[in-house]
Amino acid sequence: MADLRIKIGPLELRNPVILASGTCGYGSELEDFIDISELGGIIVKGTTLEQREGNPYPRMAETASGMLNAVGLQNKGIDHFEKNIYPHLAEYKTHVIVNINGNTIEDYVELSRRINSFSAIPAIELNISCPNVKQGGMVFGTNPASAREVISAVRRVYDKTLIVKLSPNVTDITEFARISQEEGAEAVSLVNTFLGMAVDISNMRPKLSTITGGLSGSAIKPVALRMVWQAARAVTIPVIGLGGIMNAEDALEFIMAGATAVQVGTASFINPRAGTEIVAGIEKFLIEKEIDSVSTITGIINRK
Amino acid sequence: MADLRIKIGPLELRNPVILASGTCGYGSELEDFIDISELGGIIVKGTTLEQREGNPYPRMAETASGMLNAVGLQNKGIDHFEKNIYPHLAEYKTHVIVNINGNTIEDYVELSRRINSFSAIPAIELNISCPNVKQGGMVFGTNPASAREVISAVRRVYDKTLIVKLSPNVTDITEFARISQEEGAEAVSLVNTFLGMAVDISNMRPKLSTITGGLSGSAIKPVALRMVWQAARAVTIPVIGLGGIMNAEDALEFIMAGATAVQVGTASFINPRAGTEIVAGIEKFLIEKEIDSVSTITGIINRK
Amino acid sequence: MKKRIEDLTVIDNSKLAEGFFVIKVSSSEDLTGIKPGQFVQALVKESPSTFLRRPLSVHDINPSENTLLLLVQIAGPGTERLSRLIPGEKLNLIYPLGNSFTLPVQGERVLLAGGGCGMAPLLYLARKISESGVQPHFALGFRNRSRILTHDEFSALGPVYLSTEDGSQGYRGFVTDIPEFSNEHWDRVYCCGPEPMMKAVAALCRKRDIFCEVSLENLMACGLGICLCCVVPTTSGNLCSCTDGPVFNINDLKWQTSG
Amino acid sequence: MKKRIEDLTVIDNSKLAEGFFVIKVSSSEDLTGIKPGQFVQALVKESPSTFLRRPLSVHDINPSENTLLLLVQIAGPGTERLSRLIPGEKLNLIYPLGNSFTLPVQGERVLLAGGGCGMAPLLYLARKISESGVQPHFALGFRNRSRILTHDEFSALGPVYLSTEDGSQGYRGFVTDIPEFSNEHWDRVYCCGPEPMMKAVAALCRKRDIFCEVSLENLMACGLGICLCCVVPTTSGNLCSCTDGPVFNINDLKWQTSG
Ligand SMILES: Cc1cc2nc3c(=O)[nH]c(=O)nc-3n(C[C@H](O)[C@H](O)[C@H](O)COP(=O)(O)OP(=O)(O)OC[C@H]3O[C@@H](n4cnc5c(N)ncnc54)[C@H](O)[C@@H]3O)c2cc1C
Ligand SMILES: Cc1cc2nc3c(=O)[nH]c(=O)nc-3n(C[C@H](O)[C@H](O)[C@H](O)COP(=O)(O)OP(=O)(O)OC[C@H]3O[C@@H](n4cnc5c(N)ncnc54)[C@H](O)[C@@H]3O)c2cc1C
Ligand SMILES: Cc1cc2nc3c(=O)[nH]c(=O)nc-3n(C[C@H](O)[C@H](O)[C@H](O)COP(=O)(O)O)c2cc1C
Ligand SMILES: Cc1cc2nc3c(=O)[nH]c(=O)nc-3n(C[C@H](O)[C@H](O)[C@H](O)COP(=O)(O)O)c2cc1C
Ligand code: FES
Ligand code: FES
Repeated sequence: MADLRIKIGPLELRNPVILASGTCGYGSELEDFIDISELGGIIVKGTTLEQREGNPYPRMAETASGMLNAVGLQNKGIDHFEKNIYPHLAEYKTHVIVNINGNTIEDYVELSRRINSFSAIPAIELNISCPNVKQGGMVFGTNPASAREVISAVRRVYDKTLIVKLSPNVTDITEFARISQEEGAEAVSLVNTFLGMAVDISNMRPKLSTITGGLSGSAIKPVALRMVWQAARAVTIPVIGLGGIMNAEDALEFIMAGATAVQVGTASFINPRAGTEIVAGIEKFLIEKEIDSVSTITGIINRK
Repeated sequence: MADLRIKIGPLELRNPVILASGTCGYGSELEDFIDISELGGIIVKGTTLEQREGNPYPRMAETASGMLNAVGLQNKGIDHFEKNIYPHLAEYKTHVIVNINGNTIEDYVELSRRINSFSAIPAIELNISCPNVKQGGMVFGTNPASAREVISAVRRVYDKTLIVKLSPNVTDITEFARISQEEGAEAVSLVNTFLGMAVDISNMRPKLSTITGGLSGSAIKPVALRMVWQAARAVTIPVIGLGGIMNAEDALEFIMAGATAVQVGTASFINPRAGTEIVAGIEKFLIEKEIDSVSTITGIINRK
Repeated sequence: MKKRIEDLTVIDNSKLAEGFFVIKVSSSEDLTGIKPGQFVQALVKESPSTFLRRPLSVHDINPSENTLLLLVQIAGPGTERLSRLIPGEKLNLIYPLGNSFTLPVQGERVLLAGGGCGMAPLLYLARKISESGVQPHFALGFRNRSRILTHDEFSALGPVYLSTEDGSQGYRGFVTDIPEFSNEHWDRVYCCGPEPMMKAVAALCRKRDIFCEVSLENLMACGLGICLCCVVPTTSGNLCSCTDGPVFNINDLKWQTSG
Repeated sequence: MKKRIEDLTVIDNSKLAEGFFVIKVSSSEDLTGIKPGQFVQALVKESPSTFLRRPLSVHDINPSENTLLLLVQIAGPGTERLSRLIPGEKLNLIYPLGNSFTLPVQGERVLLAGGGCGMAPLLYLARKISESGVQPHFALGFRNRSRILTHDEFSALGPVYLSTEDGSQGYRGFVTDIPEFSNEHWDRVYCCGPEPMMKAVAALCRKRDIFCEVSLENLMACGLGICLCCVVPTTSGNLCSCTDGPVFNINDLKWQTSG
């Protein structure tokens, strides 16, 4: 047996595999397929203060080895979350992290304050990288000054583990990783989706109602991996890597490039068991290579 | 018959399909498969003042629906080009464009000056976006001030058609498109490759000798298309779109999103006839839809 | 019934009409808990351009063989690859997904209206209706004679009224032009087909105040209620057609404008 | 010979040993212009993880049937898909690519050394050598008995010396441990196999000052001399192994350090 435990700030995860926000619902959607407790953690759907209807249909387009989505943070808001969803989440025997979103800094602060009081939520993932909303989201994540402002404001009111989710739609990812560290985040996670689009040539219109959407899936893996490698060399806090991880081999690439943990996103749509299979695959790899602990190979490409 | 002609500054192309730099050699490599003269143009290999050996092997890694390359502008330099390659190129009955690269602004200027005197070369493509060289390349293409400086310097010495090839590795592509227009470029072409990487988990090392390389192919199409759409709305000069165009449908997506012309890159590796097949496919589409001229559908998604 | 992910075995794959195939797969698990109107998410292997699974309705279930039928229309690379499945190959499915049709009660007159691959869920629905002691009637519309999909299984269960757009067989026109549709009394209409057909059927039903359920084919990424890509605007907000649907009562949909 | 891109028809695909297949394809064009050492770029359809073509050596040409043979070792998804090609299927190839081996002159003693799928180009080379009136000898190395690839075609052309790493058949050790290799006189050695084998063969030849050509298997994207991904450092700078190679004289390679 290999030791799969890793730490994100004060949080110990039993293994480095976390389900990514927006791709695992609230966990219950996957319960017929997997035991959520076998995962390192799950990050539930992007949550906002108020209820949101999201963007009009169509919100999805398939692309080569990937997909575009333009969901736009549809969710029922934090009140509904607290009353109807949180009680069930509190029962999971793994870390449940909430991905938070806002139009304004005040929204983010208020939401963080609320979640700070939920004893069963040990961490938030501050989403400053959603490409599918007009206000907030990626606007914060692509401007260094705004990013700093929102992270620092949230940090002041939130005293558990703060993970900042970065946007890949930037010239220099290390700048945003550094700002997150400077403002006191315990970790950064990257990447969110790449801003992309698709055109339906038969009707000569964009395929998505919002014209552009977020690209995820295997297609983005090489760029996501490069950014994770860069970020991991730029900061000392843990980097959580994601983007196109479909199997254990992909996850190992991110870990070897410097990711302390990984998130599994779109893969769960194709294989709802992807998360737990990746846990098993990483363990198998380590045993075969006679490596005691996953932390031995974190960032190993930089040392060889 | 549909009218496929388009204009890039003073240059009239018989159709909007151009072979992309670094993916069609000097044209002759494809002569067994296609008649180069049937294309709108070809952009020959990235050329530098002095000879370059490029990066060490391995320079290539396949990825999901794409490939990474780390060639690093291997070429024999402008003297060799003038003596041994130019005479043959001068015989093509289509526009032959040279993609130019340098470590310093002086390199770019000197190279442009040289090429300005080659009567059979009606245009240069100023490559400020090569991710595979330590100096120059993308360094110019990801910094607005440097981009402006190099474009303006080249513009002063080069009086034929100047196309600026932009890097996708930036937060705001429109900024670079605008700078190109302001500094007098006749067109912008985008995108060059995305900076990516891949790890060989069996030996726990990067797959490329240079660790990172440039991602091209179908995988990048959604993001490239979004950038082309954004750039075409930001400037009035023609935008030449590329990135993952494998067939006529892909090319039409770019044209409908606002590209005046398109470039075919990696596709030629898989199908050396891709360029001419795309010309035929665009014409077929227009005829079937009873559209007289390709320019009718340029940017049509913005008007519907 | 719990959702599962399973490699089923292809038993048969036959061409029904140009571009239409019926694929029979057998399971090692019990299939009888599947409800009419539910669907599967099929994994398309070996298609470079198929990244996501493909949603397909349950066309029929044969409990004695423990087989499941899919009726597939070739629409692109995914369905094309499925149409070439050969007996013995595995087909990985996530199922059963979605809600289901509301079955009629004794004594009601029910009409099942559909066309093209929209016929897919109607056969299993008809079988369940028939088993419950109600006689299903069918109104099936096709582009022309050559596009008519074999309907022996349908006629075995109840009367079939046909229409073709060019009149090459049955009534000329759309399903809504079938006289029995308008002239006879129906307590319930179930419909699945191209969107214009469903909207026309819905309009007719609304006018005559007939209970009507339609099965939508919104684009889906996950099929599990996670991605929120498949939403339908309803009177209670955006609902997921993969979990709250694919079957919707027309009164809940915001289609009414066309009625 | 001009390069062409063509859909060839699979005539046969047989398993040679665990993980090794010989695929026979027939062309509608004349194949006899292909030179020994040249290769094809095969398009792998229906493999989601295969974006680029796969380079494969020409294993043999049968001029009377106008067929081309490929010897394929399963290394990943591309070769795996090729191993499942069935007769009648099309295989799209770009060919012939690359340079070729330098044929010997009358009276010379030549040894063809290889192992695993590195044997691929040696059969066609041997045939051409034999046709030119020179007798080829073979030194073939394998991991163990079960990995030995059928060599009837080889022994029909000349003497075959075998080695296995575990000694389960032939000499124990590597090809370079085959006594005939060291003890007899050779004017030319041709080699294709795993890199360590080629380097060992090259070292031996350099020591004994034997003319030696090796066929490299560098990673390739285009195979056409365009992408410059397949470069080999040589005494005349970086050369493309797809156009200036895949066959190189060992004296031109910068391997010498190992010799
Ligand atoms: C709940 C549900 C049940 C379905 N049941 C069946 C069935 O029983 N039999 C059957 O043949 N098809 C059915 N479909 C439609 C089927 O899923 C699509 O035809 C298929 O996904 C197309 O995949 P493709 O790769 O062949 O083509 P693609 O290249 O993916 O698509 C080809 C064309 O079809 C359109 N399309 C793709 N997916 C859908 C969709 N879900 N709805 C409408 N248009 C789509 C695309 O926009 C494109 O224009 C169902 C869809 C849903 C959502
Ligand atoms: C000129 C040339 C001739 C060749 N001739 C033959 C032949 O006759 N028969 C045969 O079976 N194979 C031959 N090869 C090797 C063959 O091209 C690779 O095995 C194949 O591309 C692997 O594809 P894949 O999708 O199956 O595996 P991939 O997943 O692409 O690769 C599997 C593993 O093989 C390695 N690999 C991939 N391509 C190559 C390569 N070109 N050289 C060395 N390692 C590679 C990868 O790094 C990886 O570790 C030749 C290669 C070249 C360049
Ligand atoms: C349908 C969908 C919805 C998503 N919703 C969210 C979200 O609410 N918050 C968030 O931070 N990321 C969201 N993401 C982004 C993913 O968490 C992840 O960053 C991205 O998809 C890249 O990883 P992948 O390639 O593994 O999917 C969403 C992605 C998809 C595909
Ligand atoms: C092997 C290779 C070499 C390239 N060399 C150059 C180059 O010298 N100059 C340049 O501007 N772009 C170069 N490119 C980038 C392509 O011209 C193109 O911008 C990129 O590949 C995206 O298009 P595609 O997806 O159609 O290939 C190269 C790309 C590849 C794959
Ligand atoms: S398809 Fe994902 S929620 Fe319905
Ligand atoms: S493989 Fe492209 S140059 Fe050799």
